[in-house]
Amino acid sequence: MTSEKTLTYAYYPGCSLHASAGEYDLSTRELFKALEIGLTEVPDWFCCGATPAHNVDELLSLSLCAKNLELAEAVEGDLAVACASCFSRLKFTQHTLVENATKRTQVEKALDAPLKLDGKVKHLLDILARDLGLERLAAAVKKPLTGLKVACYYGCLLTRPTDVPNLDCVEAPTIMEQVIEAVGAETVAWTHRLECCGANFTLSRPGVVIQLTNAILEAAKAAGADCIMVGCPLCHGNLDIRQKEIEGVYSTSYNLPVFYLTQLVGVAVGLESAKLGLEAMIVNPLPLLKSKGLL
Amino acid sequence: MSRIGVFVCHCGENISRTVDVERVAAHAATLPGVACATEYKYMCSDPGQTLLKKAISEQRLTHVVVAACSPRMHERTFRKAVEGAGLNPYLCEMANIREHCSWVHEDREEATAKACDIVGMMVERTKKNRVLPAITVPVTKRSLVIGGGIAGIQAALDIADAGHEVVLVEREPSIGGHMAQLSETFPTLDCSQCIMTPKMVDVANHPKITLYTYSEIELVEGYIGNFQVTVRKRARSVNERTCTGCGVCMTKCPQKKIPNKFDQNIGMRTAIYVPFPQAVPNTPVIDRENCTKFKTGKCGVCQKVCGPGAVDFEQQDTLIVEAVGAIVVATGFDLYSISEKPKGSPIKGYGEFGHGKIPDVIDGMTFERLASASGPTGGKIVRPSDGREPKQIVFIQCIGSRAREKGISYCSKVCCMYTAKHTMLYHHKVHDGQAYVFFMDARTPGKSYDEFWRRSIEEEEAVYIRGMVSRLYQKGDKIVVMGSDIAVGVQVEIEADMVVLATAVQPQQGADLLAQKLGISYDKYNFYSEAHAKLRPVECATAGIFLAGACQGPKDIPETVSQASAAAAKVMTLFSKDRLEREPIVARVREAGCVGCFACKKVCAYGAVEEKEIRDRQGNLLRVVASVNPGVCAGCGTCQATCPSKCVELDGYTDEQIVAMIEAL
Amino acid sequence: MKKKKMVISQETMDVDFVRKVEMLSDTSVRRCFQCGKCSAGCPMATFMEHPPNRVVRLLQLGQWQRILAGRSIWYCASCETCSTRCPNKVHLASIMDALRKLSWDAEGASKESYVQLANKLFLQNIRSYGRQYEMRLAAVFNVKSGQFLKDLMLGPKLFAKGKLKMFHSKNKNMAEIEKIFSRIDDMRKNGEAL
Amino acid sequence: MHPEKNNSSAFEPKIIAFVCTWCTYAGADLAGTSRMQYPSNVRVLKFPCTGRIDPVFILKAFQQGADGVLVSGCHPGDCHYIAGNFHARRRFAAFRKLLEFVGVDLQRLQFSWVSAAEGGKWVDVVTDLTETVRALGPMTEFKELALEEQWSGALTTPELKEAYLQI
Amino acid sequence: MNNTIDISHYAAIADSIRAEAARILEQGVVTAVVAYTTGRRAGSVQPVIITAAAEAERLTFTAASVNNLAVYLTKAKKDIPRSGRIGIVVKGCDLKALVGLMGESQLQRDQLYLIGIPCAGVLASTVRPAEALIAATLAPKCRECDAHLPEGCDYVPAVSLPSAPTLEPSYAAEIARLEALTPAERWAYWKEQFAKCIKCYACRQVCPFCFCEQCLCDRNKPQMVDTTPRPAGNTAWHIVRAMHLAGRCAGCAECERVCPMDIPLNLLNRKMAKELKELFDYEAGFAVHEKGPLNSFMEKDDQSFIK
Repeated sequence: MTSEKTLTYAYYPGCSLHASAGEYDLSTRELFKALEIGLTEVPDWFCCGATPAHNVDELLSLSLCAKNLELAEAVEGDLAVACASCFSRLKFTQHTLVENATKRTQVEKALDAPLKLDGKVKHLLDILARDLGLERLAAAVKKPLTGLKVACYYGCLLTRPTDVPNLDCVEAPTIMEQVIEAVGAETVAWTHRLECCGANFTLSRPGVVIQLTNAILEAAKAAGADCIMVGCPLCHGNLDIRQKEIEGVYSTSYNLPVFYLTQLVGVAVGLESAKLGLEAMIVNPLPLLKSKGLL
Repeated sequence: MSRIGVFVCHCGENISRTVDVERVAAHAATLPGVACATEYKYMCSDPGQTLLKKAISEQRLTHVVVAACSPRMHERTFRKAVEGAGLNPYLCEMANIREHCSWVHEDREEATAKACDIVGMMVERTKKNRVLPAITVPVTKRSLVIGGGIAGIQAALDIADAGHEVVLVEREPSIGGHMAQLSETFPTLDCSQCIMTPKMVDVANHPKITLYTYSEIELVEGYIGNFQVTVRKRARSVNERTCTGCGVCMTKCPQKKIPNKFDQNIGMRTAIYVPFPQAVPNTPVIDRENCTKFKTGKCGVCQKVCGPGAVDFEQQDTLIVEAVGAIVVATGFDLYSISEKPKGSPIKGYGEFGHGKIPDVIDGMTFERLASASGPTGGKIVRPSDGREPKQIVFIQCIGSRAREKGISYCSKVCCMYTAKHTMLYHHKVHDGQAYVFFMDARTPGKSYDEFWRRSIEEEEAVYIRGMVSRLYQKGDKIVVMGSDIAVGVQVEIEADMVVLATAVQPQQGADLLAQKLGISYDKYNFYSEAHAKLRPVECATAGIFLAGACQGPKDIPETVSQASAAAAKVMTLFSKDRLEREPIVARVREAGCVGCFACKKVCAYGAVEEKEIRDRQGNLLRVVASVNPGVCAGCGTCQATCPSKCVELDGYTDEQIVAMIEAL
Repeated sequence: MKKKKMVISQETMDVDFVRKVEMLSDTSVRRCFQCGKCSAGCPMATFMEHPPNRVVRLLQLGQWQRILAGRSIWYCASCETCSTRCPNKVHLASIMDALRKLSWDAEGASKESYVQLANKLFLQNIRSYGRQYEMRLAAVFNVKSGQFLKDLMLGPKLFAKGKLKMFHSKNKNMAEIEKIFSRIDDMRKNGEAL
Repeated sequence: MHPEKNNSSAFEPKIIAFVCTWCTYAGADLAGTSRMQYPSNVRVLKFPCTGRIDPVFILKAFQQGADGVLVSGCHPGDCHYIAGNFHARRRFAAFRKLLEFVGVDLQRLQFSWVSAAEGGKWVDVVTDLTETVRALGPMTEFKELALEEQWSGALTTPELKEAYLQI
Repeated sequence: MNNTIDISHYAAIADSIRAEAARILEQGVVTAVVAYTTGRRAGSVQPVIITAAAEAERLTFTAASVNNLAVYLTKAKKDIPRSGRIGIVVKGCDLKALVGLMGESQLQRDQLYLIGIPCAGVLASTVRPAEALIAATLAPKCRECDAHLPEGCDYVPAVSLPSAPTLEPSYAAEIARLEALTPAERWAYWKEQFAKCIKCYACRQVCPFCFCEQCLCDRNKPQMVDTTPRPAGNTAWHIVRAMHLAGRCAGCAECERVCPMDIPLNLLNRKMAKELKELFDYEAGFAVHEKGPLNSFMEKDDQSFIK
């Protein structure tokens, strides 16, 4: 990536960012603006189908994602995806349809259109770490996150499935750590970076979610983290929104603010709280940020 | 005055963990006659040996005691080292403080005290050690190979190709062994006969190989380099020289319904027969037990139709004595049978599988004959009971093997692979059939082996079910297989048309008797014992006798061939010298004291004791005394224990040495 | 069913079903040699009566009824840990997808209903609105599952934080979505897709 | 240097084993390589063959203070030297009868066949003998004799008494 | 019970010996004859070697002719000519020793001329030579004699052997008594017996089978047996002696006869003979065996005592 080139992307926010994860959407747009990266939302994008679709109807899942990829073709630039689940599905679809001619034929029939499939699907992390580059990112920092201990949580889907060209190493990714360290934060080594939070069962089996999410919170706390950073609205939903409930069930206290990566990077590049939607977080991050002199 | 060096080895931590080696060395230093005592981490290592050699020259040592592992492990090493330092090797002894001490005791105090005792004993013994000059014996550069299976054939060809004569003895009428019975071989699925028969023909045509089939070893005498072997060549009733192998006799023989052992008794043969068409030699044998002529005196058709007049009803067994310098034992294996065993036998049969009485429950070798294109069914897989093609076939692994209750605890090593092969052969021949395999583990170490096994499942659609079968029983024309799938955790039942049992590999019947003739050791299953499990895997403890193939333990074909070639290489090494240095542990007679009672001669199993006349200058006979031929003496010392006046002494184990040890206690 | 003796024969092993699974999941069940690594790493294994390896094992034996009769496939979180770590490249997560799909086709005899309900509503939402609207999804789920008060405490808080939106608008191109759904239905009717 | 237990009053028997190198010595080696455990009381003397073992050695061992003696070699038919063990078997069959007749408790003298493959049997044989002898207590007979430095015959006949007095 | 033993034919035997000895010396059949002659004490008899026919008249045979002359053919043969056949007077028990020595390559049958004695018994060593031969004065070995008439001799005086009374075998009874004792009691018994030993080695000297040039018990490199007359060495000596005679000793009992300390040495020998008979069905002295019981074996030999 040459530093001279202006970066511009098609943007697929996904359903959550237009609802419960509004602050992820907000902070993404503001951060990219601050970093002078162009971002154009794909018009009339659909739900990717997420887990429920591929869970019971893979053809539907592939078709929905393919439709979105087709819509994104109309917008300049690679496709930037914020949600790990959407990212995983879109990337998987593109890969599967390139590799599997039978499925491609079926999907083209369902869409009643030939597929190009030559655009790139990129997660925000990829754009920050590689397209923009860690040096340029560091150069943009106004308030280094010095002294903030961050537990980077990838969740299960960010680096999966394994045989699809991937964001980072499947079992030992470092991209989140690279990004947040570039803006001055400290990261903690911990055990549950890749464990599943059970997002699929948020609606149907919250008990399962509480059990799995608790283990993640517990591990982050044990590793001495001040906060958790995520790149997925579903993980965020469980870790942040359900944190109080979990503390109640397990009679414990975590008080771990859960940031989207764009929020934390945003703080570092000097965006004010309102542009990052920090107030929308359930676990109040302000005391922590204040204590570190970041607000 | 002796100047003894005592060297105590830590053996890494193997000794020092339980024995206080410093204390042992310190104790040794206090013993009279000990000039120096030291300990070292690894005495057998290069620096360890250097230390020893240096001490010998610097301390002017006269004797050496190495307190370390068993002399069976490293006595040679240290004696060689001592020799390198200019001492006679037999002035060095080992005190076994590892196998006999540190490894078998936990209490450090006790073990250390015992180690001190052992070292003390060996110091006293070593003081009495004398210089023993090397003894050399001539080497007869001919080799005997016992067993004409793939192991024996390979060993014989390798030795013969190196230019040495080989005598190959096979018990059956033809060479070929079990490998000739196999249909195809894993992991390449090439036809066994296609790769075997050219080798058999090579044996028959090799100018350096003398082949005795239908023959057995009667007697083995002598020792390394100088064995005399008596071979019993059983009466074939057909003259091998005149027979042309035309086979007319077999077509005319009226006895046609004799089960053919080569075909696992599912095919039939005549009374005058070759076991299979590609037999080597292609000379028939008359099976006298089933021949009408021999039973009733009437018939003799074969003789009448034989053009060259080769049939000879009068032929007798002949005994042939062969002088050889080395022996390769390659007697192979037998398959375990599930039939009822005699009461008290350590090996049991499988009553739960019907003791072999369910006709369509067969063993793997029978399946080989069914699948073999040259087999009794022409390669069609059919049920022995009604000739129908089995559509549901069940294979069961580990029959006899790994079944302590049945008397065998070892793994037969080849069954996983041959069962995988069977499922493939079956799938190739019965397209609409389904093969199931009950197994406990799949053991497939070997080049391309696991891939082969996976192929049987992934491509050849065999269904493997992890779990042992509890019982088999006949129900109508089906065999009910009661098993379980332990991965699912439920019982499994299959109504099979045929069941194939992967029965264990056992040594040949009578392997122990042959071992006794050869003077080699064998384990509790009668597998022959190698001299060292790791470092001398093809040699017997008895010098000049080597092992090849499954007689030593279960092996597949590539391993067998490797071991056979290794044994052949060992034989060639032995034959590379004209004379052979042997351990000078032999008996000597003190003629001055001998009264000529010849008790020594009476107990000598080797005939090494001779009568020697002592005459005065005029030639008058004064007396007759015993005298030991050191070339023939094997060094057992039975003569010395028998001699009332102890006028015959075994070098290396003299009364002085032994009494010194007893007195050291 | 779970403990019942398995009578195995060419008739009782439903090879066709297994072929369907293999086609849908684009993976081979025969490749599995039951090492158990999938079950070892599965975050949901403790909630399942057939742990993942056993699901594959039953498939190998064509015993799909035993799988579908249980809840296991519905307790899969689709985290793909199993597929990621399988030494034999058996895509167990995809196999799970295929099994759930076939379970729906078979008019699911499964005991698990909440997960299925959530999935159904999710897909209905897409067909009706093009995107997910969490509040609606949650509310309808609670009504349909009879758990009116579930997560009641979370509601006001989320609402206050702007995380739940009362109103939502349909995509402009809803007709295209509907077409995709109906074309897939047609393809299935015509046997052009599974 | 015999093991002295902490409790000095506890009797630790001294066991001497005469073994052949091919079978029993190898069997004892196997017990070692298999890390089997057995009492440390035994001291092993290696012979090429049981045929080499002179009965006098057994006598000598008892005189040197052994509390128990073990003689062990190859099973019949397995002798490395064809028949050494058969000769030994006869020799010891006779010798043990003689020792029994002069009053030696034969529980202290054990014979066994232990092959190179029988590490476990070696352990059993050694352990059994050690425990048997431990139960019997020390072998005092020969030791007491050795303590008597002088000729100690009882003068039982008047003839002898008379002769003695005349010295 | 008739206690007297009829030895009226001994006079005729003595006559025959004299005549035969004179004849074979005269004719040169033999170069010497080993026999008995009259001793100095009243009624006593002692061994003699004659080389001339004229000396034959000195020969005699009485109930006091107890010595086993076989010993003069092995180690005590210094008075015997080196070449030529030797004549020897043998009782049944003496003949057994000769047979054994032949089996051990010490004697050749064709080098001997055997004058066999139809023997009714000889006197015990404990009585004076002039005493009458009755059951009480009979040598213990004669009580269980199974070879009154030696077989296979070159010459046997033509006399008929009077019938002898059946007597209780005394050794067998004593062995049975000792066997019934506990090991400790037996040890005490033998300890007392061996303690008497003065290591004079008369037993070794007189035994026809102790023909070794160098006795194991005289060796000092290594010293197997203490040579001084101390209890430990004495016991070892007698055990080794008994072991070395096992399967060879036929029971002439000379050892016991010559023992100045009256140690019942033949008891040990008889015990071993009994055991070898039971174990290996072997009896010494009846035929020339190629191999003795302890230098031969059978595969099926008893091994019940071996673990």
